[in-house]
Amino acid sequence: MAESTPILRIEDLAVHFPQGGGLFGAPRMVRAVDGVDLTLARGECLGLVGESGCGKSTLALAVLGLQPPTRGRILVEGVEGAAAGAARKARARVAQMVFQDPYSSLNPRQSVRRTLEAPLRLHGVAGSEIDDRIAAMLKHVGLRPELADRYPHEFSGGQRQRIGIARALILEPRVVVLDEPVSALDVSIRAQIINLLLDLKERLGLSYIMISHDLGVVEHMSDRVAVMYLGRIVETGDWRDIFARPRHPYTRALIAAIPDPFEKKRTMRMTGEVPNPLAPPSGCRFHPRCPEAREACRAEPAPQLETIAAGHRVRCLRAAELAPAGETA
Amino acid sequence: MKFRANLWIGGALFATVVAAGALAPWLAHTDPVMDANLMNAELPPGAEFWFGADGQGRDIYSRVLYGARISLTVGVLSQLINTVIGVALGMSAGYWGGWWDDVVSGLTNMMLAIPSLVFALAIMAILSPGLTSLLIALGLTNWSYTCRLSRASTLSLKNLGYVQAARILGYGDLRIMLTQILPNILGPIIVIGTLGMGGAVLAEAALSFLGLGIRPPFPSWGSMLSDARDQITTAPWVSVFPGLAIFVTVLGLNLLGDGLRDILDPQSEARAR
Amino acid sequence: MLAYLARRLIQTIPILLAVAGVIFILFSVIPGSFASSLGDDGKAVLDADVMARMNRELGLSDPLHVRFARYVGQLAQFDLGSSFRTRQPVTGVIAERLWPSAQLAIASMLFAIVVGVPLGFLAAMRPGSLLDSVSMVAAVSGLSLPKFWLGLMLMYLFALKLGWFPSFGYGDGGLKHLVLPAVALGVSPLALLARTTRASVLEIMNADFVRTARSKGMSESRVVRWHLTRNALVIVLTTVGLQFGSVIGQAVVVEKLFSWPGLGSLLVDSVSLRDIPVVQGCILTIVLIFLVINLVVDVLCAMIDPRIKYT
Amino acid sequence: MSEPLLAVENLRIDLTIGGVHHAAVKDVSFTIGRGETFGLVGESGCGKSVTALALIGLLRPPLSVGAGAIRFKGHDLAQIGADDMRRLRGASVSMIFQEPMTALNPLSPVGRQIAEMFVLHKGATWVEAEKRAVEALASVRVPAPDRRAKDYPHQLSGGMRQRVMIAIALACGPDLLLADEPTTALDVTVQAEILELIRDLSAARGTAVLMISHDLGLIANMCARVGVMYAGRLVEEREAEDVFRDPAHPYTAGLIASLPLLGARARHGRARLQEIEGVVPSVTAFPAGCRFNPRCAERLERCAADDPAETALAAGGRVRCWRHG
Amino acid sequence: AQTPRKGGTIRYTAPYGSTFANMDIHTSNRTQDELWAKAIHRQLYNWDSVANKPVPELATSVTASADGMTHTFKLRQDAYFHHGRQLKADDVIYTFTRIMSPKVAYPGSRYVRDIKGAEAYQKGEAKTIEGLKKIDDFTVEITFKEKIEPGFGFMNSYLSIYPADEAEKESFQAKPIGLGPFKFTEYVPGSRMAGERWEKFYKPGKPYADRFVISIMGEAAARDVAFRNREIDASILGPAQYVAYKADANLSKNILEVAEVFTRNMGMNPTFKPFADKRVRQAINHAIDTDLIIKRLVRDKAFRATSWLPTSSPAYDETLKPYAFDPDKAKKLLTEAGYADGFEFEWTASANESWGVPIVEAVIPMLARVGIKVKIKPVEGTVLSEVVRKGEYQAYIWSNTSGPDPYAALKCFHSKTPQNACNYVLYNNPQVDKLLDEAGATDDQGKRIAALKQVNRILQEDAPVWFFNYNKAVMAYQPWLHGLQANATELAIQYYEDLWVDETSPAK
Ligand SMILES: Nc1ncnc2c1ncn2[C@@H]1O[C@H](COP(=O)(O)OP(=O)(O)OP(=O)(O)O)[C@@H](O)[C@H]1O
Ligand SMILES: Nc1ncnc2c1ncn2[C@@H]1O[C@H](COP(=O)(O)OP(=O)(O)OP(=O)(O)O)[C@@H](O)[C@H]1O
Ligand SMILES: [Mg+2]
Ligand SMILES: [Mg+2]
Repeated sequence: MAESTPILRIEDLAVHFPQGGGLFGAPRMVRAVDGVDLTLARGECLGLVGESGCGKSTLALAVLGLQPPTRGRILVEGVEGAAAGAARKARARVAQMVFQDPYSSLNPRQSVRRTLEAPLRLHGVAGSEIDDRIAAMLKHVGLRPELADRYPHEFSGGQRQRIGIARALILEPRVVVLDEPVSALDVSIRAQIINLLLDLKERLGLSYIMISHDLGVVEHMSDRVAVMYLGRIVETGDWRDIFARPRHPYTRALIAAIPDPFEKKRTMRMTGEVPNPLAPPSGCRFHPRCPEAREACRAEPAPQLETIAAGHRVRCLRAAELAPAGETA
Repeated sequence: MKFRANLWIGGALFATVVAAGALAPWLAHTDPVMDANLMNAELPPGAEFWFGADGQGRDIYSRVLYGARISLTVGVLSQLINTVIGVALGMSAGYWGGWWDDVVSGLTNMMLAIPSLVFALAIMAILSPGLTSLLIALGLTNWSYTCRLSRASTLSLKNLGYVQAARILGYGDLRIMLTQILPNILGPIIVIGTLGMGGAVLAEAALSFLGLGIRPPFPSWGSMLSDARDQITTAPWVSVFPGLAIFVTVLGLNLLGDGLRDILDPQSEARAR
Repeated sequence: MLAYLARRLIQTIPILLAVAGVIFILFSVIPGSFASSLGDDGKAVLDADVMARMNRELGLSDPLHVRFARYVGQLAQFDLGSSFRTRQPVTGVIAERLWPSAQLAIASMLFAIVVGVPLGFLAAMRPGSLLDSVSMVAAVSGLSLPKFWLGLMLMYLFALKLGWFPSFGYGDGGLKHLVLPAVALGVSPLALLARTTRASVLEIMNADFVRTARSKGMSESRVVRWHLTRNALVIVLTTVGLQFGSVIGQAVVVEKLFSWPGLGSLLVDSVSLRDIPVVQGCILTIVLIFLVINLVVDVLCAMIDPRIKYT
Repeated sequence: MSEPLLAVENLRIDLTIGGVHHAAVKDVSFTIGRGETFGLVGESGCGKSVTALALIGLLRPPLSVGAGAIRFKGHDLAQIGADDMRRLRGASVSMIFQEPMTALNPLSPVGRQIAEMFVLHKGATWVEAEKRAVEALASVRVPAPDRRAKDYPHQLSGGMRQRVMIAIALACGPDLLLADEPTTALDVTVQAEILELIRDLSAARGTAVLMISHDLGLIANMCARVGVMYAGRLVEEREAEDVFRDPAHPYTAGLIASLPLLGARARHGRARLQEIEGVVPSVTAFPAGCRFNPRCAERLERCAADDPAETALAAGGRVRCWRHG
Repeated sequence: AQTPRKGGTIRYTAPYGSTFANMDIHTSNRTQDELWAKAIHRQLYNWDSVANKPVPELATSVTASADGMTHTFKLRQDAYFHHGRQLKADDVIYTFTRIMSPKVAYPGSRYVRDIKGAEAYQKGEAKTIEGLKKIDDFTVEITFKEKIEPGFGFMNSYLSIYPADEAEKESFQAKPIGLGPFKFTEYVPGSRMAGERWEKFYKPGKPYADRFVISIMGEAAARDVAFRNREIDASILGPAQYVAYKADANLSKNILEVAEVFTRNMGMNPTFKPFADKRVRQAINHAIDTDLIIKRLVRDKAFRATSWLPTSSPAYDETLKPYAFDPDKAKKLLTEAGYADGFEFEWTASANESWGVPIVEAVIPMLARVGIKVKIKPVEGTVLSEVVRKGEYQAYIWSNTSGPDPYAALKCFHSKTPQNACNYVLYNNPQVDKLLDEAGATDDQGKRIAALKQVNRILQEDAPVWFFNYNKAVMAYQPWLHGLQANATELAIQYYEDLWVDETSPAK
C-alpha cells in the first residue's frame, strides 16, 4: 500500500467537557481527548487501547461527528467535514459504528427491517432496491433474510451483534468504528463475530478503528495499534511493534497485566490509582503510576510523541533508555 | 410471578366505565338533561328509576351513564394534554440539554411547587366554569411528573447504542426523538398518565365542590356528587351513585396504572411519585 | 453542605419570581373585582359610585403595566401589598392563618407517616401475604375517594354517630378539633406513602448490598436496622416532601369543609372575593412553604445520602 | 490428603418458574481442599454464581437447592439450620461479588461496613471494630486507610471498592472465600492488582478460594484446579494447565480454540478463529442428553439421547462426555 | 313564657361563606359581616321586625324639619362604648365623617353622601361635612341634600357608630369597640368571633348570655352535622335541609320561618332581541311551571312571586294573581312575537341552590317545550354581580332585595336609575317613571302606597323579569335557644341581646 492519502486523518484533536462550575467560578475541564494525531489508511484496522475513561469512545464519537471537537481537525479523504446539519448525512455515508452492547444498541420497538430500511430511505434509496439491499446485507452478516421482520428480543446476543453490524454497513461506509465489538458477547460467540468482521473488511474493503480492552482481540485483528492514556496517545505503531516490542512503560504494564494461563508469574505492578481526569498530573501524565518514573518526568513540559522506529512512536522521556537490549533507539 | 390481579380488575373496571359512557345513549333510560320531571324529585331507587331520581327529578342512572362521558373526557383529555406537554418538554430538554434544559427544569420546578389543585382553582376562576376551562385547568397543571420522567428517561436513552446509531446514520433530531426515544419511554409515561386520569376525575370533583366545575346541566360525577352533598341525609342515593362511579373509576384507573407499571416499568414505583 | 444549601437556596429564587409573575398575569385578567364581590348575595349591592371609588382606591383602575411595576416594586421590598378586604398588610393576614395551616398539614402528614410507613414496611416484609394485599387494596381505595366526600363521611361517622370528635371548627387550637380534618387530608398521602415504602423496601431488600450484608452473616433484623432503614428513609423522605405539596393543595377543600382557618380556605375565599393581593400572597406562601419543605427534605436526604450533595 | 474443606456432591439448583422446576444447575460435584484455589469457568448464565450462592446459603426464591450435599468441614450446609448457616457466613465462608459499584451500601462509610464483621462475629464493640476495620483496609493495601475508612463507596474507584469487599470478606479469617468474578468490571491493570491481592492474602492466611470467572486465561493463571461449566453442568474438572494444553471436553476444546490468545498471532500468524456453532441454551430450554450436543462438532448418536456421566481421566480429573465414556 | 336566664353561651353561625371581611364593619356591606357586627356595634336606627320598619335606636328622638331636609337626633344618654366612655354627638359626627373618607371607599358612603356637604368633604373641598352639626353633647343635627327618610340607610351595620377616640388607633382594627351588647374578646380569622357580655349595655338587664360565639360555617352539609351534633345553637337552612328538618319529629319543633324581602327573578336583557318583546317575556312567565319548581325543588321554602314587591312589603298587592302556567298561551305569545320556532339564549347563573344553577336546570326542559333553548353560563357570585351591572348577559337569575322600603325597591325600575345601580334590566316605562316620581314627592302614605301598587301591577304586565319567588327564610334552632325574632330583612340578623339560652344548653 503506497503513501496515498489516508482515508481518515485526525490532527491535534481535543475534546473538553466542562464539569461542575456554575454559580461559583468557572467550570473545570475534563480533557477527555487532548491533542490526538492519528491516521487511518484504507483497508486498515487500527486498534485503540487504554484504560476505562481514557477517551477512546470520545475520540470515536468525534470521528463520527457526534461530538464537536474543542480543537483540531478531522479530515476524511483529505477533506474536512463540518459537524452538523446536512454534513451529518454526508458523514453517515463515510463512517459508521458498531456498539459494544448488543442489547442496548438495537431499538427494541423496531423490527430488523425497519432498522435497516429507515437509513436507506433517509439517504434516498427507494423502491425494490431497499429490499434487495437489506437481503444482501443480512446475507453478508450471516443472517437469513427471512428473519428481517423479527424484533431484536427474538435474537441471541451474537445475532444482535450481526444486526448491529448490518446496520453499520447498510449505507456502505468506508470507515467503521468498532467500540468493544465483542466484549459483551458470550465467549463462545466471540470468534464468530471476530471472523465475520475480518471477512467483511476484506470483502468490502473497509477500514476499522477498533476499541477494545481485550488485548488478545486487538492483537488478532489490528494492523496498527494506538495506546491512549488520559486523553493522549502514548504509543502507536504496527501491531508487531506494540505487542512484541512495547516501549512505553504503560503499554508494557498493560500487556503484562494480562494473566497468562501457562505462567503463574508475578506481573509488573503499577501502583496508584487512575488519576482524576479533572486534575491530571503535571508533566508526563503517567508518572505517578510509572515504575520507571524519574524526577524529570514530573516536570513540564510533557513529553511529545517521538518516532523511535518506522511507524512506531512513543511519548516517553525515557523511551531511549527503556529500549530493550539489542535494539537501537 | 403472580396473576396480575390489579391489571385485570383495574382494566375491567375501567373498561366497564368506558363502555357505560360509550353506550350511554342506548343504555340510558332518559335524557340526562331534558327529561327532568320535578314530580319525580328525589324518588328513591326502584323499578323505574334504578338509582333513584335527583332533586330535579332526573333519572340518576341515566345521568351517571352520561356522566361517564364527561368525567372520562375530562380525565382522558386533560391527561393527554399533560402528557403531550410533559413529553414534549421533557424529551426535548433531555435530548438537547443546554439552556433549553435549564428553562424546562425551571418551569417544571415551578409547576411542581404550585399545588396543582391550587393552580387549577386559579385557572378555573379566571376562565369560569365549563368543560373547556376544566380541560385547560387540569391539562396545564399536571405535567411536571411526566416531564421529569421523560427527561430522565431521555437522558438515559440518548447515550444508548440505538439512539447514537440513529444519529450516526444521519437522522434529524426530531426524527430521533419521535422514532427512537419516544416509543421506548412511553411505558412509564402511560403509567403516570393512567394514574393522572384518576387524579383528574378527583380534581374535577374537588373543583365542583369549590363551585368551579363543569358547566351544568350536563352531568359530571363530580358536580352530581357535589350538588348532592346537602341531601346526604335526606336522599342518600343522589350522592351514592355518582360517588360510587367516581370511586370505581378512580380505583380502576389506579389498579390499572399499578398493573401497567408492573409490566411496563418494573423498577420505578419508588421513583414515580 | 453549606455550599449545597446555598446553591439550593439560590435555585428557589427564580422559581418564586416565576410564580409571582405567572400569578400576577393570571389574576390580572380574572373577571369580577373585589368591589363587585361586595354584592354577590344580591342584597346590599355596592353603589356604582362607591364601586368606582373603591377600584380607584385599590389601584385597580390603573393600567396593567403600572400595576405590574407597583407589584414588582413591592415584592422587591418583601412586601405583598395590602389586602382589599382588610386593608391590612397581606403578610399579616397570611401570618394569622399560617399556624392553623401548619397544624393541619403537619398533623395530616404525621398521621400519614405514622400509619403509612409501618404499613408499607410490614407489607413489604411479607409480600403476597394477606396483610400485604389488604393494605395495598386499602391504600388504592384511599386514593380513589374525593376528599370532600371523605370528610363529610368522617363528620357523619365520628362526630354525629359516634360523637368522638367535634365536627367542625378550630376550637381552641387543641387536638380534638384537628383529628377529623387531619385524617381526611392525610388519607391520600398515607396511601401513597404506604405504597412507596413497600416498593422501596422491596427494592432495597433485593439490592446487591443487602445480599452483601447477608453474606456477612447478618440476621434479617440487623439487615433491616443497619442497611435498610437509611436507604428506605431517603425515598420515603422524598415522597413526604412531594406529598406536602398535594396536602397543601387539598387543604383548600378540607379546610373549607371543616371551617378550618388555614391558608387553603383563605385562598378560596380570597379568590371568590377577588382579594387579589391576598390570593397572590397565599400562592407565593404556599409555594415558598413547599420549596422550604423540600429544601429541608433534600438537606435531610443529603445528610443521609452522601452522594447527593455532589450531584 | 485428609477430608477436603468443601465437598459439593451432586448439587442441583432448581429455578422455579410458574410451579415448574428447571434444573439451573445439575449434578455438580467438586471438592476444594484447605488453602486450595479452585476455579470455576463458564459462559454467562451457566450457573456459576448460583452455585456460589448455594454454597453460602444465599439462594432466594425462585432459586433453591434441589438436591445434593454441600459438605463443609463435616457439616452439610444444605441441611443445617438457618441460624447455623448465618453464623458460618462471613466467619467461615465469605464472598466477593462481581459488581463493586452496587455491592456496598452507598449510605454507609466503608470502614463501618468492614467493622460490622467484627461486631457480628467477634463480639467487638463498635469503637474496637472501627479500629480493626482500618487495619483490615491497610491489609488490602489501601493507601491512607484511616482516612479511607471514613469515605463512602461512591468516593472510591472500582478497584478500591473491590479491595474493601475483599477486606470485608477476609475480615474474620474465613476458611473459604467465594470470589464471583471479582475483576470482571475492572480494568485489566486493576484486575491484575486485585488478583494478586487475593492470591497473596489467601496464601498468607491459608484461605481456600473458589474463583469464578468466564476468563479461562485468568482462571488457569490463578488456580490449581479448574472446573468448566456449561449450561448448569460441570463438564470438565482438571488441573489448570491440563485444561489448556489438552482439553478433554469438546466444549472446552472449542472454547480455547476460539479465543484469540495474546501472543498467538505473533507465534503462529493470523489464523482464522475456530467457531462454536449455535448459542448457549437458556435454563428453560436445556436440550436432552448432553447439554452441549446441539453445538458439538464431535457429536455422537447417543449424545442427543443420554446424559453422559462423569468419567475419570487417565491424566487426572474428570470429564462429562460420551467420547470419554 | 319563661323568664330569661342570665348566663350561658350563644353559639351562633355565620352561614354566608367561610370568612368575615375583617373587624372593621365600615368596610363591608356583606350580610356575613353584619352578623358579627350586630353583637358588637349599634347604629342610629334599627330594624323593628314587628313594626317592619326602621326605628331610632341610639337616638331617643328624631325630629324632622318642615322641609324634611334637616333631622335632629337626640342621642340616648345611657349608651356606653366597650371601653367605658359614653356615646357623644362627636362620635356620630366622627363616624359619618370617617365614612366619607377621601382615601378609603366605604360602602356606607352611599347613604352618608346624601348629607349636605359630604361630597365636598370627600373631594377634599371642605375640611368638615357641612350638614353635620353638633348642637350639644347629645344632640346632632343632620342636614340632607334633599328630602329623605334616613332610617333605611342609617340602620345598616356598615354605618355603625364608632368611638371617635379609639377608632383611629391601629388596635381598633383587631379589637373593635362598639356600643353593642357584647364586648369583643376574640377573632380567629376564618373560624369564629367571640364576645362577652357588655355590662353597661344600654338596655337594662340585657344581654342575657355571658358569652357569644359566632362560627363561620359556609358549608351547609357541615353546618347540618354540627347542628345535629348540638355544636351550634342555630342554623340557617337551605331547601334540602328544610324538608329534612321538617320531617324530623324533634328538629321540626324548633324552626323559625319568615317571609324575607328578597325577590328571586330571571332578568331579561332587552338589548337581546327576543327579550325586547314584551310577549316573549310574558311567554317565559307562562311557560315555566313556577309553582312546581317552588314546591318540588325549593321545597316550599319560598312564596310564589306575583310581581316585584314581596308579601312582607307594605305595598304588596294581594289581589295580583301570578302568571298561570300555560305553555299553550306561551306558545301563542311566542308565535305572535315571531318566534314560533323558538330561539336560544344564554342564561347566566351562579351556584346558589335557591336562585342559581339548579333552578335553571329545572327550567330548561320547561322552556324547551315551548321551543326555547337555554345554555347555562355558570359564574361565581362575584362575576354575576359584575356582568349584570355591566349588562353583559342575555338573561340572569338572581335574588334581589325588594324591601323593606317599597319605594326604594321599585325605584330600581325608574328609567333614570342606571343599570349599574339597580335597573339591571334597563327597564324603561314613562308611566312607571311618572308614578314613581309622584310617590317620591308625596307625603301621603296612602297615596304613595297606591302609586307603588300601581307600579307593581304594571311591572307584572311588562314582565321585565320572570317573577320566580319571594324568599322564605328558615332557621333551625336548638330547644334551649330563646328570643329569636322573625327579621324580614334578613332572618339571620338577630338582636343578640334578646337571645338567651336555658340550662339545657350543652355549652357552659
Ligand atoms: N458527555 C460527557 N460529559 C462530560 N464528561 C464526559 C462526557 N463523555 C465522556 N466524558 C468524560 O470523558 C472521559 C473519557 O470518556 P470516554 O467515554 O471517552 O472513555 P473510554 O476510554 O471510552 O472509556 P471506556 O473504556 O470505559 O468506554 C471520561 O473521564 C468521562 O467521564
Ligand atoms: N433470581 C433469578 N431468577 C431467575 N433466574 C435466575 C435467577 N438467578 C439466576 N437465574 C438463572 O440461573 C442461571 C444461572 O445464573 P448464574 O447467575 O449462576 O450465571 P453465571 O454463570 O453466574 O453467569 P454470569 O457470568 O453472567 O454471572 C441463568 O440462566 C440465570 O438466568
Ligand atoms: Mg468507551
Ligand atoms: Mg454470575
